[in-house]
Amino acid sequence: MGESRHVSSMKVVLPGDLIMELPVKPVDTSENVFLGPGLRWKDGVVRATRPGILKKDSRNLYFIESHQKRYIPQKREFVVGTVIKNKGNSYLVDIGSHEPATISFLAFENASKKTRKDLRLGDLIYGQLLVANKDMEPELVCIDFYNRAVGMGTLPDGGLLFKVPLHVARSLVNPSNPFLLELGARLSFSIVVGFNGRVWVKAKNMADMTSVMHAVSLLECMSTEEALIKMHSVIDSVLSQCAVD
Amino acid sequence: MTKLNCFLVLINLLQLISFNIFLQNFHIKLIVMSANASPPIPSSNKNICVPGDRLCLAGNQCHAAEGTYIFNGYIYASRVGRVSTFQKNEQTFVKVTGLSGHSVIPEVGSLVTARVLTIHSQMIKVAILAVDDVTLHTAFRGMVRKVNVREHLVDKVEMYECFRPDDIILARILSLGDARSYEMSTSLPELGVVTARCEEGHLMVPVSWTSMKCHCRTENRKVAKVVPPNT
Amino acid sequence: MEIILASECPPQETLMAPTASSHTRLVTPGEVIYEDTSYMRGHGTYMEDGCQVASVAGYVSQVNRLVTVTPLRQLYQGAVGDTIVGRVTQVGGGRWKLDINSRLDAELKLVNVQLPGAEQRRKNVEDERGMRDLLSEGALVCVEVQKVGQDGVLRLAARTNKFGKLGQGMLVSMSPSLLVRDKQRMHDLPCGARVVFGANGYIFLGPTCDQEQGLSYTDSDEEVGVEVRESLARLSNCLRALAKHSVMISPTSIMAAHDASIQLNIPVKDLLKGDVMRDIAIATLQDIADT
Amino acid sequence: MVDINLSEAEKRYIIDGVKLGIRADGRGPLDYRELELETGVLDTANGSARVRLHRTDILVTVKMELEPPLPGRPNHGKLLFFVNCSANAAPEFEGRGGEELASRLSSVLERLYSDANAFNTAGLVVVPGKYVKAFYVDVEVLECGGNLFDVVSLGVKSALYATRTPRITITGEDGGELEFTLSDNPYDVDRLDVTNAPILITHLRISEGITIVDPTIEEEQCAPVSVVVGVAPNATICAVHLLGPGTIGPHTLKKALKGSAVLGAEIHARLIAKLKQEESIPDRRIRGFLG
Amino acid sequence: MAPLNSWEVIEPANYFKSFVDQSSRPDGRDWNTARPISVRVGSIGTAEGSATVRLGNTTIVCGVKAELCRPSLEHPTRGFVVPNVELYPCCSSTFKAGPPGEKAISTSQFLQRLLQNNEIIDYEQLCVVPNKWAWCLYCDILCLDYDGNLIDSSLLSLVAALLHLSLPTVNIDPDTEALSLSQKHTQKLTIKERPMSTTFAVYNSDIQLLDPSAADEAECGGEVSVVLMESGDVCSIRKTGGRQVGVLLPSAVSSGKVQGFISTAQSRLSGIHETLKEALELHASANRKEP
Amino acid sequence: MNYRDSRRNCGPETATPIYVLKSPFNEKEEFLLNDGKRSDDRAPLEVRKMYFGVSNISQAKGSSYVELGSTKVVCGVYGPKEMAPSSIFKSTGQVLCEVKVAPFSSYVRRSPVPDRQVKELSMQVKDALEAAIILEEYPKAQIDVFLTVVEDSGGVLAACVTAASLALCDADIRMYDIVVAASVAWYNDRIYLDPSIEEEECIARAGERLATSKSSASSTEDELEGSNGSVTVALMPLYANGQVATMVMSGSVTAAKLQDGLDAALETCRKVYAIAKQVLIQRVSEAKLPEKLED
Amino acid sequence: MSIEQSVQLNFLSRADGSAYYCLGNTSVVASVTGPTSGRVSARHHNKCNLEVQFCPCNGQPTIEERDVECIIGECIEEILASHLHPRATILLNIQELQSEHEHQLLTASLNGAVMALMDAGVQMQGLLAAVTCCYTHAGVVIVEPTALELQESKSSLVFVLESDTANVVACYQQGRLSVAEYTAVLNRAIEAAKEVFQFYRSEMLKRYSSHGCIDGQNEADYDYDPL
Repeated sequence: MGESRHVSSMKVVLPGDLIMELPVKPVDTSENVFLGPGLRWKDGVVRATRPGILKKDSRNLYFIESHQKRYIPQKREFVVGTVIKNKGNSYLVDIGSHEPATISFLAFENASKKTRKDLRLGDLIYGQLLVANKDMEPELVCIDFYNRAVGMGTLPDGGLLFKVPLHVARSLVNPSNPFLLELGARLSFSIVVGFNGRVWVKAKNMADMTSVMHAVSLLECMSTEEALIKMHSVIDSVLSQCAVD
Repeated sequence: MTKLNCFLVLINLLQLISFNIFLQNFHIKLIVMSANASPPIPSSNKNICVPGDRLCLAGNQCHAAEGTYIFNGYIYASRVGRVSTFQKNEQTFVKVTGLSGHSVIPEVGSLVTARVLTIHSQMIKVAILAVDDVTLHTAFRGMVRKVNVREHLVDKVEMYECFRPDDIILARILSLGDARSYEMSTSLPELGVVTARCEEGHLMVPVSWTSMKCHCRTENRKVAKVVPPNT
Repeated sequence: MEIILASECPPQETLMAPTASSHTRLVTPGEVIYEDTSYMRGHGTYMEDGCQVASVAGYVSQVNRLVTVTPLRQLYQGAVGDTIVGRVTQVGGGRWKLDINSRLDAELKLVNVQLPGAEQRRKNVEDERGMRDLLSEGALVCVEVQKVGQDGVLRLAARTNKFGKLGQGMLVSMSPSLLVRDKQRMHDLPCGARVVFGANGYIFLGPTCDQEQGLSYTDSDEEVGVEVRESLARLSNCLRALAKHSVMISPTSIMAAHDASIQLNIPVKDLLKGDVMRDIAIATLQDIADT
Repeated sequence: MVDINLSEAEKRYIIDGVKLGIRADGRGPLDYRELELETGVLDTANGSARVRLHRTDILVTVKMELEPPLPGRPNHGKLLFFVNCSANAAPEFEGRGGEELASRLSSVLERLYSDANAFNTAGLVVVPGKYVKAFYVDVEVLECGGNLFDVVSLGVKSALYATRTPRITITGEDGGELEFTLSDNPYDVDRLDVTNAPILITHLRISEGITIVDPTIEEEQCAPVSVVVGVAPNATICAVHLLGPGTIGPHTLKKALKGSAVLGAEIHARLIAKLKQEESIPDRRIRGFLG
Repeated sequence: MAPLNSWEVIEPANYFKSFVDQSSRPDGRDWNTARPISVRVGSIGTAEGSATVRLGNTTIVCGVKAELCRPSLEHPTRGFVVPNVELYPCCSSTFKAGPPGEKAISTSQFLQRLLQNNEIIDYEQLCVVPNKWAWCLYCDILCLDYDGNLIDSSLLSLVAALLHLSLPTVNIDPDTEALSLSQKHTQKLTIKERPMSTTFAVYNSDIQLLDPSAADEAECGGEVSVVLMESGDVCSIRKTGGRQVGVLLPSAVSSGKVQGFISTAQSRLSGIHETLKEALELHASANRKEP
Repeated sequence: MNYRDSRRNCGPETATPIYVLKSPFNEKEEFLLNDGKRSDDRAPLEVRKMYFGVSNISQAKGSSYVELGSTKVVCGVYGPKEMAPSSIFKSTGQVLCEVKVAPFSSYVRRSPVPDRQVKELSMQVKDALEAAIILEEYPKAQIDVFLTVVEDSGGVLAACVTAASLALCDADIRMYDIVVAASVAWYNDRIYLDPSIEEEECIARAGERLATSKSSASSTEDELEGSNGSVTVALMPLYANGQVATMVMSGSVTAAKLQDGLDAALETCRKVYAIAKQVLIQRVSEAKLPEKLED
Repeated sequence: MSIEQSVQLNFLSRADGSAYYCLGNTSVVASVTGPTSGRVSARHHNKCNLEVQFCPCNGQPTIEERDVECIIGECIEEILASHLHPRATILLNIQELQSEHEHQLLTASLNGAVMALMDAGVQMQGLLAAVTCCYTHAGVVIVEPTALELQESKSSLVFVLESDTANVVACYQQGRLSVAEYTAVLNRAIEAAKEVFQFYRSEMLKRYSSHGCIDGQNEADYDYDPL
């Protein structure tokens, strides 16, 4: 997704820490500083609102990388959600945020008033957040600007859904993530990772899916490097387990 | 509340001696009453009435107006206040003017001032703060449907491009709605957002029918054709 | 006030054999009806590993391969085309919610109502606001079941002037299974009463209105005469008597009961007494049997 | 009260009927319906009664406990009332819906029996200052079909009449703790004196000057206010409540009061007569709920 | 209730700010002006001790009911004092019906702790017979009109009521150990200290408003209550959260704000005690007149 | 009350009120009520001193304060406001009435959690008010009436009803008429106006004495005991030339006596009405005209 | 600081954030869930609603626990950036594990709550630290005293202070003091608070330096788009 930019971590900050002085709030693009999540401008200064690692990317986008379990919707992020309610012309999808997201029955590839997309409760959806601001309930779509489903839509049955902390999810979506590459080399599976920490895996059998789940869960408590080492032993144990029963 | 009454009650609660003297004469009067003599109403207060007072015969020569009700062919007062008559197209009406004209509630057709609370894709929820020119002590819930936001391009309406939370809007009551909220409309030029503030709390001023700006940004609104009350 | 002791009042045995002939059997939920799958499962049954099992307590009835169980006491199930009587419980959102003695409240859309006087035209917002003036909470209406929604909610309609608001009178409700099915639901009985047999077990009794053009949406305010009330009261009490002893309800049975009570010259209010009710029921059954 | 919302037309029909002197079910303004009564339906309780009036159906049980007396009243027993309107009496009793009616009924009964002439608690003492007899009267409203107050009061009186408590004798005392023996001889029992126990007569105010007794649930919808009068057997009035949001003219009120005094005395007589009759039946078979 | 200014409702914060900016408040006071206090003791006949306090519009009634009970095991020679604040919805629309809300709870707790931790009253004096009988003083503090500053007014009313309290002397029959009270001879409770509270509402870390009204409290966040003994010592400074209060860095000799609060409180002290004394004397003289 | 209230400071589990040990209702009942002077040297047909005040609660839309002897009741009216979220659509307004009784208001302390009597009191007041308020004027709105009984020395219901309707008038709620209430007692067939709590207690005991005497001396039917009891009546004096809005009676009274008592009570109500009316008129005559209030 | 304090973050798996915090002999578990959709009745249209529940280690909660809930709630709301989560609810649950004195318990609960909020990554404008002090009859100020010292002391106090400005957010006192004495205690408390904040920082450093500093290029999700 998008061209990749280098990101440099600066330091660990706590809520209330002063990051920088900024006379006016950076709203219009002419300002060459962008504030990402975890930072707030208030009368002349920028302060951290979350504990975590202050980071800054090549476009001068400052943000705080923090460990969270609860998802706060961000515009354009890709998420995995569960259909929980049918509201006639739209559906409610639980994406782990405090309000369920809505998705119109038209927001699917070649869906129209006649050929309307019918979802069942409990269906899994991989979509992108079209609307995400604090004043409204988030809105999902499964089509891009040109009404194409670029991999988005309902996820097929027979997969396995599990949750990981948000920072793990973020690291996983990175296409060049060494961990996933390694894992892919070991097992064959298809994986869908939502920024909301919901991970969906599908493989030829349950054993593989479980082992993938366990392997990924390693990242919760250790860095990628450590996980890479530990991964194989975990997978082996899981597979042997499944072989037994 | 009126000074004197407040004073009375205050000291009555405290039962000060000074008050008891006043109370004594008051009681003497009462005891006379209980020996059956209804108190004479001071002539100066002739035109003051209380609920249930019969004002006049209902009919062509006199019609019931605000603060009255008709029962068995007579007009009675329904509130405490001063009785007065007024002429409207060659007809006499009798009305009772209360002390505080504000036990009002929103009615169909009344113009209301409301604060925007939440925004949904199909409608917004608001709190009604004032009805016509009377400010309410407790707010009533109301809602504006997407179709009632403006007259033109109704199906193009984007709620978030018309209202933001904490905006102050002018609207008209369409119907009593459901048990929860009144149904309202802003689909007239003079209806819509009258006061809005940006995130930093700067007051925004209209720059067009569809947008307002403060010195830090410009945002879209369904702007009403009036000046905000506090500028 | 008449006080009677429980020991004095007659035991509650049913006066008549089960509706259908002798070979009908009574089943309870979970009881296997047939052990092969060659039968089609109808209402009140379900298939379980090759057996057809009853899901309600009632009598098994079979129309060639179709096997159904008709419950003893039941709420109205709803069938398209039925004429039923309903009571408005909610107004708003372009539709009325009606209590129709069924599991769910049915809904009557404004669109499916022929407005008084007006020809079939597109309903506008004003009509929607005026709905409460048309039919307010509590109003009784005679409507027709148009379709059964996939969510089980019945969609109703009142398209012709056969349907609409019911005026002065009273409602007697009973189990719909007691009503004899027939398409003609509104009867003007000789005793000056108009009876609407709602297929849902709501039976409305009112005075016969002279103008034959049917139901309107405006309450007529002429007072109902004493003798009409007399016979309406008599009819309603007879209905309750028959229902109490589960005699099938039909115009004929009611008239039978009504006439019987007059022959035995029982004052109307005595029809509320247990023993009298029983006598009437028996008399009615005999009368039906004779004819 | 229980609400079933009627249409304006139905209300009109009922009210007009009353004004014409013929009610919807053919009764006159002062006619009661037939009351069905049975005592001793529960043998776990010291006394019990089940009373049915058309659709209204209640069960009253009386249980006796030994308790320390109320502070300041060492020689007085207790009589406590608890009414329960469960959700199966009427759907709107669901949740806390029945509480208002229940607490109202309880407090009306409490006031009704508060006066020592109605029910004298003075005798009901075992050890003065230490142990007195506390009678818990539980009223379970099984079905609510109108005129609940009258039925409940009749039920309570019958239950108290049927109450038998084993005679208690103090056999000894060890270390401040008294020892009692309860005689198990079924004929060696104490009974309560209910000769003066009052009952309630409810007058529903239909219009100025016109009131009816024993209203049906439909009739109760047509009038906002009713006068509940507690009447002792000697026709003295021992409690009056105005129920409902409506008002009533002084003259109508007085008429209702006078009327109930007369009616009450008569009903008392019949009730006692019936209770005596029931008592006299040799080895009576209890009908209970399945009969 | 005065009609509202529309700005007040539409933008309450800015409305209030406009006053604060001119170093005043909506009711015309400046930041450091308190409202007039009036106290009256002995206005409730049914309470053993009572006091009414008015602080501007805020009206508080405190009544003390004395009951005899068994002392607790850990303190066999101490009585109980149980202060409770009741904020009924009657006194302001901000309080909901039902069990006490946060404000009532924290105020009740505050008073309870204040009494317990600062030898204000002599709990020993409340003990009649160690391990057997002790007084329990229920001090119920009722708000009749809530216009802010509950802490100050309720504490004042509590102290005044306790000062007015007079307990009957208890005589114990040596052999039967039966209690008897003589209303003739009564004893006063000795109050060692008369704590008085002064409350500021925190508008922001620099601006605090003395003796806040309800309107002030709505726009401020949290209060600081400084409770001083008659000597001027700090009995308790209480702040239960809300907005921050600025404090000069500890390098400075005094921490400015707190210092300021205390001195303001001290300046008011004599006045309040004066009002209290007058009230007590007034009551005493009135009593002397009566016989 | 064996459960511990988790939102209040709780005293010990059990405690004996001092009035159990020493009753205020001393045994000189005969002297308490007799044909000449009553204990508080009133004549039988004399009411206690009463005081009405209005708009004394600064926070309430309308409010009132009523003293009946030393019975003190405060009433605050809020609204019309929107209905509670749970309630269903109503084309008319509805009244919420809640009476709170101060724990120290009676001789024996009352628990702050409302008991059955208090709940019933609220219902009776509510019934009376719903009859008087023109609810059609307030579709799907709610009017809150809150009463606080500060001291109860007899005639609480009467005081509450009168206070409530005064407060409603003060709150400018549309009404058909002012509801006022009064109470009357019978003691040995004699009528006494406006009984105090001691007298109410004494009457309750009177019934007891009779009953015991009857049980001891074998009572014959013809022996007619004297009527004892008390009644509270709420009246709308003008509406439809006089309508009774509430009546609560207990005791044991013959129908005839009841009629007389009723008349006496209604008569008293009319006098109370006269005072209430005067208080309101005074209020208006003192008030500035609304035009001035607006700006 | 005279007393030992330790914390274990992310102590509970189900909660969004949790902390197991020990302060001397006092220990509590604080857990945070949210922002979630709470009771509809409790929602605010422009800020989130904070619900605090305090569970004592034995017995039913009494009015004292309710009071603690109120204090903690009012304190936390002051630092919460609540306007960033309108219509949401944040649940804060504090379970007492062991304590000897109510003051110490209040202090531990509040610090624990702050840690839990940080663990959950709930947005805050600043931090709070609670400190227990007591003033002995000998005229000595003891910071974080033992339960015994508290009982013996002339007066015992709890201060809740804000990290950036050292402003007083809450204070709580038992036992009288002269003005000078009070000032002395307050100044010591401000000193002590600094240590608590230092503790917070060190804990966070541990947490984030240990792992998870992913220098990925995956920051498209932080695409900042101007209006």
